[in-house]
Amino acid sequence: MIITLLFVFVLAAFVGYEVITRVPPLLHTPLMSATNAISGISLVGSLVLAGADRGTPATIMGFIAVTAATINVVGGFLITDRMLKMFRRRLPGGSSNGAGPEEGATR
Amino acid sequence: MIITLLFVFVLAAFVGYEVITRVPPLLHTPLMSATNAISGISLVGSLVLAGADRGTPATIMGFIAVTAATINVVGGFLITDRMLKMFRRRLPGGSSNGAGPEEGATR
Amino acid sequence: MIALLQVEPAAAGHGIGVATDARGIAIQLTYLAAGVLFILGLRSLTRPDKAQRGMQQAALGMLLAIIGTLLHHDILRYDWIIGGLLLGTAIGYPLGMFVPMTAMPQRIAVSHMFGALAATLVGIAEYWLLRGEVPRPTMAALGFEVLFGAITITGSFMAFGKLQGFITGTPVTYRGQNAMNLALFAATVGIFVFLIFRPDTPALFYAMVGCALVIGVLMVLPIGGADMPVVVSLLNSYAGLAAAATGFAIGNTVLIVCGALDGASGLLLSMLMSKAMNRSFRNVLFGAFGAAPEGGAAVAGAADRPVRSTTAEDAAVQLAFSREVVVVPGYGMAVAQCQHAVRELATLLEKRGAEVKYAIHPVAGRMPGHMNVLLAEANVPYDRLFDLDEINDQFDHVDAVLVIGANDVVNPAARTDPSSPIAGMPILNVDAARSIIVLKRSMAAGYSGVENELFYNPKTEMLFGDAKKSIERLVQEVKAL
Amino acid sequence: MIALLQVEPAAAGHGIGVATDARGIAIQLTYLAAGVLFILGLRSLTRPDKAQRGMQQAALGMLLAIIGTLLHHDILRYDWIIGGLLLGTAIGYPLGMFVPMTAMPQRIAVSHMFGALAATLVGIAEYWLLRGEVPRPTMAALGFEVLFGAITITGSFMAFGKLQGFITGTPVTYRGQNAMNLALFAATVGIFVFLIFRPDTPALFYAMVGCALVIGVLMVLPIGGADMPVVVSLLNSYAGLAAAATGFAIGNTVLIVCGALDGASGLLLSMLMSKAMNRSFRNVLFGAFGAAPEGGAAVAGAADRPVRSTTAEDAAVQLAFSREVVVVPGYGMAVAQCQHAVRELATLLEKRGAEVKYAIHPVAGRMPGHMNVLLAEANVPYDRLFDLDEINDQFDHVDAVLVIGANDVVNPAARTDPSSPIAGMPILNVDAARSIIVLKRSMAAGYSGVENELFYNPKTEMLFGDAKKSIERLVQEVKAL
Ligand SMILES: NC(=O)c1ccc[n+]([C@@H]2O[C@H](COP(=O)([O-])OP(=O)(O)OC[C@H]3O[C@@H](n4cnc5c(N)ncnc54)[C@H](OP(=O)(O)O)[C@@H]3O)[C@@H](O)[C@H]2O)c1
Ligand SMILES: NC(=O)c1ccc[n+]([C@@H]2O[C@H](COP(=O)([O-])OP(=O)(O)OC[C@H]3O[C@@H](n4cnc5c(N)ncnc54)[C@H](OP(=O)(O)O)[C@@H]3O)[C@@H](O)[C@H]2O)c1
Repeated sequence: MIITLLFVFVLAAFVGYEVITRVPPLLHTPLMSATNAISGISLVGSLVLAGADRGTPATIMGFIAVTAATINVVGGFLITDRMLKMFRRRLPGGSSNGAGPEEGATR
Repeated sequence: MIITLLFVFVLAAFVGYEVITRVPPLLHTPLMSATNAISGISLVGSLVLAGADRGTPATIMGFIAVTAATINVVGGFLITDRMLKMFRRRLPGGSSNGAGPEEGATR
Repeated sequence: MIALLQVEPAAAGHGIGVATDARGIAIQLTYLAAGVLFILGLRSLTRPDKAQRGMQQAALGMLLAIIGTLLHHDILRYDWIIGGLLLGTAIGYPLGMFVPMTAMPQRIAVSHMFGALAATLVGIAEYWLLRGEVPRPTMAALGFEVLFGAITITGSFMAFGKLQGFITGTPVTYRGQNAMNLALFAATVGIFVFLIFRPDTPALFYAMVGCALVIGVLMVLPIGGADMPVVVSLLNSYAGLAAAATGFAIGNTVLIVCGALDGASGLLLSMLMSKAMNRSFRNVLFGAFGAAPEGGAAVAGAADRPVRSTTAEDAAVQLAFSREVVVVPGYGMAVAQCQHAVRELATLLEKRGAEVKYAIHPVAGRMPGHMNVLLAEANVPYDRLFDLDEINDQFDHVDAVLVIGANDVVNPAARTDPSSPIAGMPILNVDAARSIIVLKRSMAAGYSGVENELFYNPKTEMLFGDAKKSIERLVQEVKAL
Repeated sequence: MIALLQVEPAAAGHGIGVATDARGIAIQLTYLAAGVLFILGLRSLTRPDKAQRGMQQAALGMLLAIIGTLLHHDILRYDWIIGGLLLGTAIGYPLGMFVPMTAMPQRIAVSHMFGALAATLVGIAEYWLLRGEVPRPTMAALGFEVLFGAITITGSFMAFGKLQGFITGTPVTYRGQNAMNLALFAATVGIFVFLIFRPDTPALFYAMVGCALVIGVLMVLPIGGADMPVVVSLLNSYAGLAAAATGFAIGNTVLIVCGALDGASGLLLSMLMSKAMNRSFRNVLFGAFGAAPEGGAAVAGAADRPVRSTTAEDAAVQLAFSREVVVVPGYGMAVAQCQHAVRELATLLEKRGAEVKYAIHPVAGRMPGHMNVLLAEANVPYDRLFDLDEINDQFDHVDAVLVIGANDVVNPAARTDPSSPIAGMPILNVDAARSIIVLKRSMAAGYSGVENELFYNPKTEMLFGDAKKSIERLVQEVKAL
């Protein structure tokens, strides 16, 4: 079983590698904040800890964990969205704006 | 657990998609025979069936399965290798041969 | 967190399909290694120069997986295993070493057939061994396994037959065909669903396998020979899905990974091919495209029109004095196996100061990259090969185009005649060149069975005969000049 | 095949971390969906126009995962959960909405700190709850979790401090530093290994966490402020690995997937950055590059050399009558936040018939794509932005280059002086242009602390002062003409 999870890890790493190498430098800053937002997934573990009611210390730690992870998630996704809005917003204006990102992506 | 296996399936499919879309048309035929060779992995199941000794019918089926899968594996990898040798062999000759595949890959 | 407690047994190794001990872990690790090597192998195909090594590593991965499996606890006797491995190698080796490049599509089809046969047999045996005592998820997995497997077996065989020519390449259609196919398909699905809830009905299980076998045949019958590569690649993805299903049934991760890889790549490739032929995937599979009548009729209707045919001498002179020559290879070059001769001719012309380019249409030949493989075999350097978009606007300043056994891919009807079955397929605009020399054996149509206006173009000269012989004569003549 | 029998319990749902019932399956499905949405989100970042929607879907995925988790059997009380979610949102919202684009690196560092804090606390709590009764694989997972987590917490905080400026940006180095760090690192690893075999030693566990926290500090101390983005991105990958480890510990697949995604992308990005600065990854992390002394000395040594400084009036005239203008933005533009003013100036010049291009150096600013984000914010169309290779050979026919708060990325020393710490970093060859106008506040060095010959180039004119003010004056002057 542990090996199956290893498989999952390896495959996900491959996907990550393949995808990231295709992101144009243009979007590297949004990419950093996007991955940061996603790493907020540790919220999942925190929630169970905070709700499992296995003694005050655990619950307190869980509470702090939930708070911290939520900051990561909310802040992360919001700011990524703000950044990306700028890139989308500008597409209508200017001729080769469509092309610009294209070549960026294939670079 | 079944879901974890689903995860594996989905991730592998993603990897497959990302990788295949990057293979230049130049190599599509070798690609077909390469994936064919890999699909010979069903040999793994066949081996256990043929060796598990769970009654003659199972063993016979296993024997046939092993034979068939082996044909797939051996033939598949050999012919892929033959094809790819041609592509590699030619790299020394000619100036932009190095470049050729490059642009192919990024096309 | 309960989860934590639950982790213990699992972490200690009670996964499915995993023995609980060190050996079990070891086996799993060989599988993991194999999976990684396979992925790296496929990735290496993005770099022609790295590809061979990459796939050799993938082969190594396969070896690892096999060795790992042989260590499996359940394996008690090795006689049949060894027998199968030996026999399989004995048959597989020649299939791999001696089949000519031109027969690639057939060969891949056959190989699929064998792979699917293995998967299907494993599925049937599993069901038989469980004697109906099958938990639902397992039953579902087994069902998919035998369904995809069986369809692939007969489907690949049909594709093989059509490509090899012992089954008619023209689509077989008859009244009520769709209705019948749909009915059969529905029935099969019905049985499958029923089996998931009542696995203890062997009769139905075997009936389902039977239906799947028939579906494989009926699915391929109405598809034209020229579309077989699309079918073969689709069956590749089915074979993959069958393997993946096996993986789910016996909880083997490497099977699932390989299955998914193949499933994805097969589907993707067949779509790319259809796209290159400018036809929807649906149209390829259900369009019954390229039926003989149209083509036949067209050919007949044009039999009486004038055609300029030329001799090797004249053609040789013409080529020898051209500055810019473009070679357009097609399926005919594969049939005639004249790629080496072509290379020789090109070298001669270059010696005489001409610039020789090769125009590669994405669907020239019978599989994607077919022409690339052949020309690669003949050591034509990459940088002489140009694809459709690169070369199409250059034909106007080309002195002579040498069309070698290509037909559909240079058929102006695709541009001009919207009613034509190949209408809209992007073609090589050879008719823009100053002169065109077409090498083929007759006025017969190409695989789409469509009449080709190009051959009646005043700029066109036909050099009839087997392409190999024609080219060799051209070589002699040019040498003689 | 035993494997088959083994499949039953598992298929029926006793995976690790999976409840055995329908609800358990449902939760797992939300995780699967979340995982897929995350991957699609990242893929969307390959298309600037599709990116926003893609990441919104990723956010939806996160929501799904949260909802799924809330259904978990183990969750008995929701008061603290709700409290945490509300508090977190209250803090996270302003962090997301009101932080200026220019402070992006700091913000990301802080965010990492919080994420890592959560992972670490979960790890510690898990260990505490198990009261030392930890199976080895779980212990290993927990160990990695808290190690990577703790390092990320303090490391990110240090990076934040250096970027924000309340911790010195210059590398802190002292005698025996490496020896000490290595010793500490070895000790930590030692404790970790010991714990795997003797998990029932809480004291050691907490000691390990402590060590990891210290390592985080010591790791970042000797790294220069200009390299913080590399560090931040590396810590991103650590945070990912921590999450993945959590996944292994509680057998949660989505954690593993996200962890792997982040781990891969963080590592890759930091390598790309080092590469763009033409420095080995090792050199960035352990090179103690850009120490004040060199730079300081260089600046001092050159203090007495002549510099041509100009006025807004003259510069405006010069620009107004140039046909081809290239703007080279750098970190200074971010500090001055003058991207909108720059856009305005450019539009004015274009109205007067000049062609204005932007030359974007890969490491201009403080993070990859930093300048792109700022100019995007100011609505500069993509097709005006050119990167190093595209524009470097065009400078010779450029009338005027406007260097706005850029320094290292236009420093000829990188080409000429092999002893310079930035030697070999590819730079923008602005000195090939007919005239160069540099906007900065002083003669101070850039982040690498290296003296810049360009400012003493006879073709160069310095327009001192805050870039925003300078640009605004230029705008007025040009309008006035
Ligand atoms: N590449 C792919 O992936 C793919 C996949 C599916 C379908 N297809 C289809 O295959 C076709 C490919 O077009 P194509 O132009 O390459 O081939 P084609 O249209 O099939 O025409 C081949 C021509 O070669 C001639 N020929 C055959 N054997 C010859 C020989 N020994 N010597 C000289 N000439 C010979 C034939 O004329 P004679 O009989 O008169 O000699 C025939 O007209 C397209 O319709 C395409 O849609 C391709
Ligand atoms: N982009 C990345 O991913 C990344 C990552 C890590 C490190 N780095 C490093 O960061 C540096 C980037 O180079 P760069 O040329 O963009 O920036 P730089 O070399 O750091 O120089 C910035 C210049 O802007 C001037 N400046 C600061 N505030 C200003 C203001 N308000 N108005 C006008 N001028 C102002 C400063 O001079 P005054 O103080 O005299 O005004 C300074 O010389 C490189 O060394 C690179 O290696 C970049």
